[in-house]
Amino acid sequence: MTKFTKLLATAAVAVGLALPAVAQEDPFQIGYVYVGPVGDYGWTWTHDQGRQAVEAAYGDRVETVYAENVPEGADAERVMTQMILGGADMILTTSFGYREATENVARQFPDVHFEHATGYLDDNSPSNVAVYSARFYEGRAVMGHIAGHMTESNIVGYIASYPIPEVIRGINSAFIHARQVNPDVEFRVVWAYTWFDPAVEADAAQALLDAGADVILQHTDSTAPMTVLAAAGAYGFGQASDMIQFAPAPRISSIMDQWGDYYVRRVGEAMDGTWAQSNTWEGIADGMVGIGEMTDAIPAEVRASATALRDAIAAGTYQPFTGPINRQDGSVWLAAGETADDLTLATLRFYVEGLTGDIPN
Amino acid sequence: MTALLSIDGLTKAYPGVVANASVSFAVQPGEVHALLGENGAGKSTLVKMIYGLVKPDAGAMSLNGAAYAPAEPRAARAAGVAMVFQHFSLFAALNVAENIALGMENPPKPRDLAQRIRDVSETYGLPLDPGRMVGDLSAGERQRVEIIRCLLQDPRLLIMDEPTSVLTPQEVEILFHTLRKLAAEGTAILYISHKLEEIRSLCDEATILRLGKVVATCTPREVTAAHMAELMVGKSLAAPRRAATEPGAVLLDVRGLTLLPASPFGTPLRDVHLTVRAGEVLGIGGVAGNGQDELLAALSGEVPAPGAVWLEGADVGRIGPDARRALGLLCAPEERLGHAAAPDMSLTENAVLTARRRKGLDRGGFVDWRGARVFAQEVIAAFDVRTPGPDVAARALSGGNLQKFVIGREILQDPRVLVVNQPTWGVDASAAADIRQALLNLAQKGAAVVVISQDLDELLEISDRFCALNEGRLSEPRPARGLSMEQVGLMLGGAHDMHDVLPAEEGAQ
Amino acid sequence: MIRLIKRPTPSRGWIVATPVLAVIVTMIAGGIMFALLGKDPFEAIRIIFLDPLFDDRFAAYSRPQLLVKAGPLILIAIGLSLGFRAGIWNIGAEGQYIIGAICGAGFGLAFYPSENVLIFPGMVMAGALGGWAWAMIPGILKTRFRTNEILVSLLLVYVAEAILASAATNWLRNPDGAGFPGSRNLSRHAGTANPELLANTGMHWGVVAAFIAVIAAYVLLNKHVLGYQIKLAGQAPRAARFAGVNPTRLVLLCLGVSGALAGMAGLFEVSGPAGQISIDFNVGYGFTAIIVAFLGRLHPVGILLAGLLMALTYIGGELAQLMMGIPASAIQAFQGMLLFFLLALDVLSNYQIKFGREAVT
Amino acid sequence: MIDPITLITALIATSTPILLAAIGELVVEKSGVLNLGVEGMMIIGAVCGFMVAVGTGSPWLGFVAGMAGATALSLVFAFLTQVLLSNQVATGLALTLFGLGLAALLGEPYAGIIPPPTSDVFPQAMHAIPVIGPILLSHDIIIYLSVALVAATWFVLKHTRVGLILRAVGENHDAAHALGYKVVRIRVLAIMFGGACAGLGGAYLSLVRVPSWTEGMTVGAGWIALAIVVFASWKPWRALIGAYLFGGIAALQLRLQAAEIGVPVALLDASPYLVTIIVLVVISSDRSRAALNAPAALGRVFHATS
Repeated sequence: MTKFTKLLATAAVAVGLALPAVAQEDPFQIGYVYVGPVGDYGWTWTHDQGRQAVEAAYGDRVETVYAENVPEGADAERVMTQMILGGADMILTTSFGYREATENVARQFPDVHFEHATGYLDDNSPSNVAVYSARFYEGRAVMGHIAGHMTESNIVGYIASYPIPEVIRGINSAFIHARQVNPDVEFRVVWAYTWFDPAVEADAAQALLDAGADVILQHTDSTAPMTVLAAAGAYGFGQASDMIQFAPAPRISSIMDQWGDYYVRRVGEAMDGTWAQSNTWEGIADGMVGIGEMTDAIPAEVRASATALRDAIAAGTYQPFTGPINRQDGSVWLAAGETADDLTLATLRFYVEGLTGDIPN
Repeated sequence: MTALLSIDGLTKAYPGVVANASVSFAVQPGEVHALLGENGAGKSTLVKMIYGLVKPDAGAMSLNGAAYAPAEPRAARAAGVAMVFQHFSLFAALNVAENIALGMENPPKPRDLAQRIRDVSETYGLPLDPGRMVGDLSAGERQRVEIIRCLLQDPRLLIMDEPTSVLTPQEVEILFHTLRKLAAEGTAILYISHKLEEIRSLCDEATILRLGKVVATCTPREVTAAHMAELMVGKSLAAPRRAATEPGAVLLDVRGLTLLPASPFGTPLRDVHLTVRAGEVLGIGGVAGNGQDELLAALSGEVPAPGAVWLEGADVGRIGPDARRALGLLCAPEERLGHAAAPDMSLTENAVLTARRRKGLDRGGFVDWRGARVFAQEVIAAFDVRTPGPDVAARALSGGNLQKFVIGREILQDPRVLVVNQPTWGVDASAAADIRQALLNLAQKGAAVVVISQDLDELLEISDRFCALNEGRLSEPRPARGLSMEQVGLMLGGAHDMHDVLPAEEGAQ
Repeated sequence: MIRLIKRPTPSRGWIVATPVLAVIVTMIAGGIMFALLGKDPFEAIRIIFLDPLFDDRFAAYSRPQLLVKAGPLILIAIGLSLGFRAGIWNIGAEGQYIIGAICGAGFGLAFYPSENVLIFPGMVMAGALGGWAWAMIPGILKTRFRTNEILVSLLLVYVAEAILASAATNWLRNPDGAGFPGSRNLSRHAGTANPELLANTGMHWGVVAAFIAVIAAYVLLNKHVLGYQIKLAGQAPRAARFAGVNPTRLVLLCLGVSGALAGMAGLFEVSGPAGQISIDFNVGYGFTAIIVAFLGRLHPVGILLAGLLMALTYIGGELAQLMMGIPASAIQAFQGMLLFFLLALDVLSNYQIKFGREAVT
Repeated sequence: MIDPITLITALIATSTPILLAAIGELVVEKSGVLNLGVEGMMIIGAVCGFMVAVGTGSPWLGFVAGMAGATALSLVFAFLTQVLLSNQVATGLALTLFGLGLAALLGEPYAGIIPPPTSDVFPQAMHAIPVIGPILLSHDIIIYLSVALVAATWFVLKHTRVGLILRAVGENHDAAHALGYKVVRIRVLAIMFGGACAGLGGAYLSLVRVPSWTEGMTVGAGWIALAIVVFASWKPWRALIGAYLFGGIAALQLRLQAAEIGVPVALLDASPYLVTIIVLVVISSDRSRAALNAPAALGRVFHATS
């Protein structure tokens, strides 16, 4: 079943041999595996901010290394192994596509802690792997709320990457909350089939504008749509980071990935021996999802209601997926007052009622 | 009178060869001066130095009494030296006017240039449409492009490198008219050739080169061709001979071969019929570009010709080259490097190229390299191919030696029918004689031999019957013995599109 | 002035010496680049070229990993080299690699959860067939309509990527994968796994296939009529036709073989090191293999060595990232330099270099 | 449902970086050289343009710097292939690899910055003119320049001596050499022109189209440019049509998605490539002309023996 079974022994010997030579005050070493470049100003950049937060928090007690642009698959496995052979005590893999590689390597090195972002655990997952992700849909609910208010054409555009639960969840959440404040609002979704391609994303934004949208949400990583919006005088939202350079217009707010607190916490637990396998899904309440500055372009009362929505979510008094919500085909999904459980949300693959397009099949 | 061009002690060496060793001679204004020599005698290197393409290692030139050392062709042209190349330096995908403009320093506007081309071509009897794509022109027409390109520059010295090899006898006459007219106007002409009768009729003086050295000078009209040949070759040559044989059964029968060209610039074949009997040599004459390559490709099987090619009573038109070889139909194309042989492959590898089936050089799909090497050595020995051995790349051989290897490779396979295109092109005289003799010997042993050539003397010397290929049509064959050059010329289509200039009777076909 | 004089035959001495010289020159130039980046050039060069082979901590793991990384490159490059020798330009091996992986994985998953021992060989066949079929598209378009095969094979890469995304998010998606994109893990299921053949090495059937391909290509090119015809067609197309080589058949054969080998490489990766079909499963092997093929001078043994050298720079480059914080982009530029020098110095084997004006010899 | 005017307006902007790179490569290939390093030169142009535009505050200097940077990179290719006679295919691929790496390295400090804006040529009011306004008058100068460049390239290649010499060199380098033309020098100049065009296309991407710098931002545009050249049968105006067709389908498929018509997205996503292949098949099955346009010496190594 497992590969590298005997490598385990070899590596253990190697580590064992290396140990006596290592000084007592050996810093705790953490390896980050990034799917993109740290300079992408998006997904990978936010994780690297988290890495820097760890360094700031623990100073000399930790040492971090990272590898960027690591392809998913065999290369990731090798990078992780080399990190561990080089002395890493904890590995963080920051893309869903590293799941198989992370679990494979984790089996070889049971003493090393692994944290895998946006993944999931199943019966076979080794006990030294934890997964974590953010409830981005909470942030999308706030964005949807603002978008519903701000649109004058009643058409909101949405640049989506791939038809996966994470993205579908975001579309649903944004749509539900846009409809809540604007019963006439419609969404137009364009699938870019890429996480990152500035030119395609810009084209998609333009296509949505031409289709009548005046507010656009994006679930892709580049800043290119923002520029198109700026030229057209339309509104958009920052993705992953605050995209401060695009304020005041077209950026009217943003959804921010904030991993620092989580990383600091988990590294601390690993260092003092309290680390345990976990499946973390945190949102606005824990600060993993941040809502960026709401700019003056948003009317004060909308800012207030959006802030209230954010605070309600943070306080746990409101769950964005609370019934009554029907599926796109009209069948009942959540009865009045019922909230969606995490498993349903994690595997969501349908649109809610009111969304008009099809999920690519 | 000072010489127009005087050359003094020019020397040029390449690794392993001395191309020119202290060559000196002079050309007077208005003189047609022949530069005579075998292939490899150093003629081409010499004119390249005059034209600024190659720098001499030693020696000096002067033009009109002033020192002349062109750094590049541009400088040569500026000084009034123009050159018509043996292998035309033309661009197939460009039109006539564009090709001509490329050879001029300051070409006039396109419209003016077109008019000047028409003017010059009329003045000198060389009709040419400036708008036509050069790739669509016949070889003779291409040469006119080169000549007109030179004439437009009003050259004082015109260099012509083997200009008649692509012309019909009538076209040669017209060219000579043009050249004499130019000479009368004071232009000097440096005329390179190894065709002695032409030189005797055209040239005022001749300088003869052998192995890079000037071995003699003469006035061609005052000496015999045989004398010049001896000076050129350094020995006397025997004419090929064979015992008379009675032709046997028909081996190759081509029936109504019609073929569209494979390339955009090719010539279509139109209803070609021919039969060749055992023991017979059929000569096919014609100016380059009249369908020779296409005919060879159809016979070799490179291009399928269903129902049109019959070998010993069987239709072989559909099968490929390898299968035709197995049945005994062998071919040797004109282009040695790149068609008959792969330049970068060794002679052993090139032996496998055509001899694999008949010589059994593969077993179960695997090449028998030892056997191939033995066969290559056989060819080398039997045909006196000068080479260090069978492991040498084909491109390292001289043209003549490679041609001997190619012809030998086919002959040693005992063909029933052998088709050769230009068997002695660019081959020195003694090697050419050997090749011709080998072809005759093959026929004598009972094979049918088809020789396609532009060298009419050669065809009349070795053929039993002669026919002409003209714009893709093949004339009725005639017995070769007793045919006059005039008759042959008419069979070749006379002077292509020049009937208005030099009216010739139609009807040879 | 530099003048080049073509050698009558390539110099055997220089053929061996140029790669060594190129590596040394690259070390110098790359060292300068690393120094400009503020890194210790000697350490960087040592880490890239020597540590994967000799360092106590890494070598035991990295050495076999060289083969794992080089395996698909070599396998694809061998196929491409046949076509390149014959003057047939398949630039789209990446697409054939993807389609091969999808077909092979699809075949294996169709029988899930059977563990029949015949499934894996069937997957290899299906992968080869998939790659073959994908390469036949440019092949048939070229032979039927004379369409440029460079262009078609390249454009088909993008089409294959769209199919891959669709497969990973839809029809090959793991039904037990909680809706996440990606197929079932092939490497962890006995019926579909491309197993590790030698313990501790990570060596799988793909590496074996690469070696078989090297040997087979060597025999084909040097002993077999077909190999002779391929070389002939590339060096002298007219002579090849004269020798009886059918150009249509040769085009289809060369494209087919390279496609099948690329497809097989894809299958071996997806069922072994990568483990599953995912959206970004392809990592550019198909393009890198083109470089490997040329670096190896289209010679099977050369390709073997070139593939290993490329793999070394990848693995050593990762180590340099981890241990010295050299950015991934610097490693990429360094690889580019290595290629430049290898290509530039190649001139020494085919030409004599003379300085100064023409001189009599 | 889909507004043709906005579609056309959008496709022009979408296509311009590809068009610029393609027209440069067209000239390179006309001279008989195959440079597969367009992607690398584009991204170097993107980063150099961005750095200088941000540093000086002038997008115009940025465009110039983009051209200069990519030209410098193209000289590496020129030196390797024309002086050291290296294999053009492999050298081009290496150029792409090197360019991508070097650009990422140079651009590292520039992530997340907005470059100075590039102004439109005509005042905003004129954009409002129906039909003509958005399609013809709403663009920045580089777009007009790109069309002018196509026209100029066509004119130069077809009607000038420089163009004639360039075509001659690409057609038959030995004959051109025999006539005394400096084959290597002409090709190096053509390669530099190709580099400058690719660099301008890249700078347009990072300064206008996106505009910001991110590693790997060309994402295959250079490859598409190469495809466009073959598609265009080496004719400048056809390159314009090809680039606009490709950009047009890319823009159209996104609009079809936005209009929620029921075509599978994966198919739409692949449609620009599929349509290009289909059109190409139709063009190339015309037997007579296709072979004539390809420069006969394309990709062949020139080595003067005399």
